[in-house]
Amino acid sequence: MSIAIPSFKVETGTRASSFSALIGAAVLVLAVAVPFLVPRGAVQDLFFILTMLVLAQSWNLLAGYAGLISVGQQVFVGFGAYTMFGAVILFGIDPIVATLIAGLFAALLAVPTALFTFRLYGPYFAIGTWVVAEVVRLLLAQWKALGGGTGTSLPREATRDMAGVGLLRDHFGMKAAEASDALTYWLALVLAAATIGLIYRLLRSKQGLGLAAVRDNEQAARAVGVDARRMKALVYLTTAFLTGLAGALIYVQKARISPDAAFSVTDWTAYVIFIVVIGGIGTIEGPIVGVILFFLLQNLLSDYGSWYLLMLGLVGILIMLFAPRGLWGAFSDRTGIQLFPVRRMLVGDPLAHTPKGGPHG
Amino acid sequence: MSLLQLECVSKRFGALTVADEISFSVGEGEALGIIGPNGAGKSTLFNLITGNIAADTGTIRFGGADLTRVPPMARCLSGMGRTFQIPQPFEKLTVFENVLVAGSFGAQRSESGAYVRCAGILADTGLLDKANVPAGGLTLLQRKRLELARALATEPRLLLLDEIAGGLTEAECHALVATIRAIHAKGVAVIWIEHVLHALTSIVERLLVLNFGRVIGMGAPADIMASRAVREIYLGIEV
Amino acid sequence: MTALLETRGLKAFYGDFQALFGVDISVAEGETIAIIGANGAGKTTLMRAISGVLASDPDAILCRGEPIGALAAPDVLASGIAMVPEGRRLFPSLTVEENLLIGAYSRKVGPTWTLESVYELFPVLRERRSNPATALSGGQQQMVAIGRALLSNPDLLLCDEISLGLAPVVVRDIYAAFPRIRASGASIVIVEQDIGQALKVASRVYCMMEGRITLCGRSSELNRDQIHAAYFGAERHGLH
Amino acid sequence: MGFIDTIVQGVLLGGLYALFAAGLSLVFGIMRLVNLAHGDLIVLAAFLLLVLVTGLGVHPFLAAVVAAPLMFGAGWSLQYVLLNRTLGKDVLPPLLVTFGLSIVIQNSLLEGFSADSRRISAGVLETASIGFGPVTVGFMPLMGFLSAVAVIVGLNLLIYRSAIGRAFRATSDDTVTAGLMGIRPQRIFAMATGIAMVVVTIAALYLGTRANFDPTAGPARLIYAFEAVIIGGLGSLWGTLAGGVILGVAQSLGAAVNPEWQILAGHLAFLAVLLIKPRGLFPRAVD
Amino acid sequence: QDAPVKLGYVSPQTGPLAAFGEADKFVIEGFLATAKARGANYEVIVKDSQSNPNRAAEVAKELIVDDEVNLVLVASTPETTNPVATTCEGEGMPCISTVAPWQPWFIGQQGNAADPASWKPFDYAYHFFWGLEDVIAVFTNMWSQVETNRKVGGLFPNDGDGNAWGDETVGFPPVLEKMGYALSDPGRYQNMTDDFSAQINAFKSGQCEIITGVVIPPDFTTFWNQAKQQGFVPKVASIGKALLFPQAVEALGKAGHNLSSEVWWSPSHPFTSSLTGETSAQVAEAFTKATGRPWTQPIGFAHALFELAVDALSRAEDPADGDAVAQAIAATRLDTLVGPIAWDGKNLPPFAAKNVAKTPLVGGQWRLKEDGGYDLVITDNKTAPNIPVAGKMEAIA
Ligand SMILES: Nc1ncnc2c1ncn2[C@@H]1O[C@H](COP(=O)(O)OP(=O)(O)OP(=O)(O)O)[C@@H](O)[C@H]1O
Ligand SMILES: Nc1ncnc2c1ncn2[C@@H]1O[C@H](COP(=O)(O)OP(=O)(O)OP(=O)(O)O)[C@@H](O)[C@H]1O
Ligand SMILES: CC(C)C[C@H](N)C(=O)O
Ligand SMILES: [Mg+2]
Ligand SMILES: [Mg+2]
Repeated sequence: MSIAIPSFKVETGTRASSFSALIGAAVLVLAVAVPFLVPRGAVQDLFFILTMLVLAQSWNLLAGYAGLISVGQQVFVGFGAYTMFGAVILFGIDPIVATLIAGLFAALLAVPTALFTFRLYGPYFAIGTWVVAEVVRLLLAQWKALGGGTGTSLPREATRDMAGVGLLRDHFGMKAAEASDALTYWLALVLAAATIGLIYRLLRSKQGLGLAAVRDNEQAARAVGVDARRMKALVYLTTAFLTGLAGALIYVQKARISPDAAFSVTDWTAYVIFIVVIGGIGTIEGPIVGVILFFLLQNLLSDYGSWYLLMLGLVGILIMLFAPRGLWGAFSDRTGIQLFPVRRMLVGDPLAHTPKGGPHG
Repeated sequence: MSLLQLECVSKRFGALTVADEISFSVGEGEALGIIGPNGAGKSTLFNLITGNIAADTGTIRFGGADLTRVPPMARCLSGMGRTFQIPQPFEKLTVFENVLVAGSFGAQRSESGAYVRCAGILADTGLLDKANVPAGGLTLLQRKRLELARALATEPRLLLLDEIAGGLTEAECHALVATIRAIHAKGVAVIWIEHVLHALTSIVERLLVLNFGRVIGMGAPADIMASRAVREIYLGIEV
Repeated sequence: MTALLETRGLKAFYGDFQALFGVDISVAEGETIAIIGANGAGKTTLMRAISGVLASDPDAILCRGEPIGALAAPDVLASGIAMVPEGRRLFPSLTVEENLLIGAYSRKVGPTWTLESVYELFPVLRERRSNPATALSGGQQQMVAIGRALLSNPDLLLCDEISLGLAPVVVRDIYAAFPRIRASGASIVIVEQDIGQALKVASRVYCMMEGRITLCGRSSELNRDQIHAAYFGAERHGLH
Repeated sequence: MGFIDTIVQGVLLGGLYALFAAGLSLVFGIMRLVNLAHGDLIVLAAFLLLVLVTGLGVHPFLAAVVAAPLMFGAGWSLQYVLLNRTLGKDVLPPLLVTFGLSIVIQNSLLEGFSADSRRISAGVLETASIGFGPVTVGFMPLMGFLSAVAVIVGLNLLIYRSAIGRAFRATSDDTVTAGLMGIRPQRIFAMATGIAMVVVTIAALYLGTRANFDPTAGPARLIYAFEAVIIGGLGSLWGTLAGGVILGVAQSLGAAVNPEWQILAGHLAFLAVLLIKPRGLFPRAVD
Repeated sequence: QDAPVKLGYVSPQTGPLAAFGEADKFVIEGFLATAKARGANYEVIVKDSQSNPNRAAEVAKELIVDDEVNLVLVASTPETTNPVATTCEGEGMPCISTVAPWQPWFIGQQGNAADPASWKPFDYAYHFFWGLEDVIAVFTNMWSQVETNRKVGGLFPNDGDGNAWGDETVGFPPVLEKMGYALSDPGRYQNMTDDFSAQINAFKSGQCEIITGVVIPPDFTTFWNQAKQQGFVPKVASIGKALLFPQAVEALGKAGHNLSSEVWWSPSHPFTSSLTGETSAQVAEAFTKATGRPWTQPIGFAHALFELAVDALSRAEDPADGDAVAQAIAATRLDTLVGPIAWDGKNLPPFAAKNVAKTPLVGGQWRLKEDGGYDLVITDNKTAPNIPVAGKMEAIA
């Protein structure tokens, strides 16, 4: 009965993707040079974009690929940031090293929270994660050494003497504040690039395939031997780590922390969800598009105070109603273009035609 | 020794008993057919065997081990492959990827190590020309074939098929029977729920009849089909 | 005379998938017809299209000559067409009586059918009136589903596979209620897998295959071979 | 005595939380809609009351009577025009749209009323109290609790004893079949949100007279409301009242130990309930 | 014409602390008019902290990075002053700050507040106001005028002020204990809380006849109403922050009578402006005339901020050089509307000597007027005898 198996191979790249790899490399090179080219305000803006992008990619990995809709990601931002502050203020550790420690601590925190929240489903999970974040916030608000409810600031020396700042000051004649902006910006750039790289690699691996299966249909995934629980836990820990790193980095740059700000559900989860969903959930491109739109809106409208947020809310509602798969989703559906293809294409002799494919997920 | 053995397995949904002290066994390489009216509990029985539904009472043994409390994933890895009556494709993945998930996770291979087998299975199940199409775009018939392809890709010792022949043309049905016969011939045990009786009886050695969650008959197909109960309850033919 | 219900070249789609390819049927006032066909032939789809659950062309469905194809389900009900859906679809969080009363939610004037008369038709339901609907046996649930549809006082009752999964004796009970329903003035369309049963209650039969009508005729004039051919395609084997 | 007083004050506070939560519970129970703007809608209603009280010079209770139909209309239209379009299998669209709505409401209020904190003056009732043996109970908190019970009883009567309530439950079970029965799900949903907004108005009355509110006070209320709903089990109204009371008592017990523990204790009670019963105290059979 | 000298100004103009920012517009308009009359070219960029410390830090950064101001002025509560001062310090931007007791300002900005050995002075941030030692003295002086059981209930929130006022070493507890008062302090609560039952309960069972604390204005209304509801009425209530403003007291209806508060500026303060030469009474009158509202305490301090800014910038070698401006500030010797100001370390511990300058403090009580309005009557001046008293302390009925 067996039909002779045709000669074939499996491909994941597309022409657009090799093109985008080139563009990506160029953008990266340009991005590295940014602190020398633009004023400080712009560097800070770009820093903001990059860190939001990391948060958005992480949440997207969690919700878009593992189906875990968390509204409590601020817990990792806040915990990471507080870990960093604690390490710097109480132990005199360099902020950059402290940021790495913060990532690890955030991942550690994810273990007990996962034990609890993974018992919950759907809306229970979402609210459960939020409450966990509130609990951690309230506990940290009791930590008087770090300013309790009011919060505290990073000692001036900490950011001023941060590894590398002196170097920049001496070689490029930057002021200390300028140098630390440039430094945090580069770190954010590395983190964003690494996050996208890591997620892209994960998605192209066997684990990524399993993850996509779990998201599409958990029951069927289990039935074909995918360990859905382990898969989700892996993703949850990874996002906690990335989110914690980003959180710590954000607060190295802000240099001031308070529980309300560090655990803000609006800033670190709601806006992030907004970015992901507007850009297109379940794609790597989506959060990138989303964060750029978010930033543009912010810059266009930031002089209008609350009008800006009002517009943001309206744009979110409109996009959800008229392009429920997000801007990138709508674009990709129409053109078939994907910059980060993860689809395994079976190509070979009997399969001369390449069907048009939507984005992965 | 029997490959799969159920002892007094029961399951209730509230007041509804969907499996009522079911006991039977399937030997290594055997083929068993299951028939019964709609809602008799056939699909539920599959879900009990594969662990998608936990049994209230009774034990389920597979390959000598007690799997009653083991999750579906582990049952798959120990050699059970199943299809869902209502197909459950991974809609956003392509057909090839759907099979690849089963072929790499279920069969415990590396991803690239599963490519050849998975492509072969697509060819066998007539899905090769749809390999790169997202599974969400398949028709019902194609979805059912994909169910079969995915189950096969896990390299099962026991294949559980839930109504895969409905709606096929004569020629398609023949091809399907040939495929299943070939799998069976390789020593894979098969349990097949099917309303298309001529297809079913051309393969299975025994038939089990379910009604209201209870086993009301078990034996050679010819005997079962001739029995009064089956003619009355199932075939709706006046006797 | 215009038919009570008529479909003309009715097509139906699930997304890109076409399930009906130009179906023409008609039901006269007071008539009972049956629709038979294999699994997946499109019977349920036809019922869903008529009752307004699936969208179709405005002019593809006519009720007393009026186009109703574009109407939503509640408006179709308002024009006198009620459905007993496949699989009963009772409301699990409502009791038996509440399920019945839901049928009267937007009833037409002139209550031919009341809670009382439904209980008379299916006395067993009166005893179980305050049970959750899902606690009933399949046959009893089917009675609730029929009673629920009747309480809207329909001119046309669509019954999709009402004997599905029921023991023969229960099926007999349910079909025994048909003369009473007809006597109330309603026309009936039944979708039935059991050909014997279908031929017994209906005056005319349509047979469907793969989204098309393949056979149509008076029950008394059709023979088994014709039906088998229409059912499975000419080259197929029948069941025995 | 201190202990009894603590419990009594906690129960009364719980009544307020139950009021916050009742509308959310209703909306979730009927259409599985997780409304992230619920807290902001309460605050919006409080501002509406404030405007009526200061503009017309009427008593807050009277203002609530005027505001309730306005809020009903707002809720009805909101659901009919906007939220109905987001309902479906996917949980994200309603989540995102209601979040967007929350931002829109908050910032419109900021534009209109600035970030200042406000309060609705209930005149002498504000400080009026009633003595029950050793405990003295404020009139307004007591009214708040009684209103919560009345709202829950009323909603239960509506849902379990009326034709529209049957339609609510039927639609909630199965919209397609409900449509076959002549029910228009879109309107039923709009009606449900309208009713929820009436409850929101009552909640706003007690929120605004008890303490201060400002345009950004919504999310903090939202989390209590969610907790109350989830402790009770999604869709169970009595459960929601129980959830509110558990939350209120936990908070006041926590505060009695140390005010730092007030809010934390409520959250911990919530987590403890979910740890033991992941689907709340009175879950319903099908979700 | 030269480019204008740019002053950044941050204060809470909206939010729960909005009352503090109420006079800003009046003061700034007055300042710009005066400056213009004198031929000086000043631009004031005003930012609203919305009573939110994080927003305060953000707007400070905007002032420095985007607006490139020459000097940052900041006022009202540690929630506003601290983030702004810290940001300026980090950016090397001179900053003058006020309307926050100096302990929460200075200690609150230290990385590790618990470890005095680690505290460091600032290079760019300068503050003028009174300290906890002053308010404690004022409050206890007022209490000693009334017959009480010396049992005190404390309301200290978990914020910059609350943590400092309630602190076991620098705050109220040690001093009150030494003076023979029994303090019942249930613990730090969150601002904007809905429920004060626990505190009321604790005060009842502690039989407190005196209430003190540092409460944001909206919270005190909630507390006081709930206290009434639950039948708790102390003889004295001396509350920081919340009772500075007539609106807050009026919001309590008749229940505001005889509540007491610290007074850091009033029309009867015997000082004059170095900018305009007006007396305190004249400034207060001008405010009421311009806005139709009663005078409030922040008017004087907001005004003094601009006096100091002009003084320092005119003495600085180069107003665009942060270090030069900071140096000029440090060297200030100026008689302002709120009293003489010099960063000379007088009456201060050594660690705060460089960055803090103190102003005088007295105590007052709100008295219900015939027309339903309230007057703030100075009832104790032991701490600053040059400021006249206008009445004696009375117990709350
Ligand atoms: N999760 C569930 N909860 C409640 N009832 C269920 C559940 N799953 C199945 N049932 C009920 O159990 C009964 C048996 O269902 P099952 O799907 O096993 O029937 P079946 O024999 O496979 O029928 P068919 O031939 O139509 O596929 C039906 O009445 C069904 O409604
Ligand atoms: N929701 C749906 N989405 C996509 N395809 C559907 C859907 N429902 C039915 N179909 C397809 O439409 C075709 C007709 O189905 P329909 O349910 O009308 O058949 P039927 O004649 O009622 O069959 P049965 O006897 O099984 O009830 C089938 O091929 C079926 O797979
Ligand atoms: C602004 C305030 C913090 C100043 C001080 N607490 C006072 O009551 O006056
Ligand atoms: Mg089945
Ligand atoms: Mg059907």
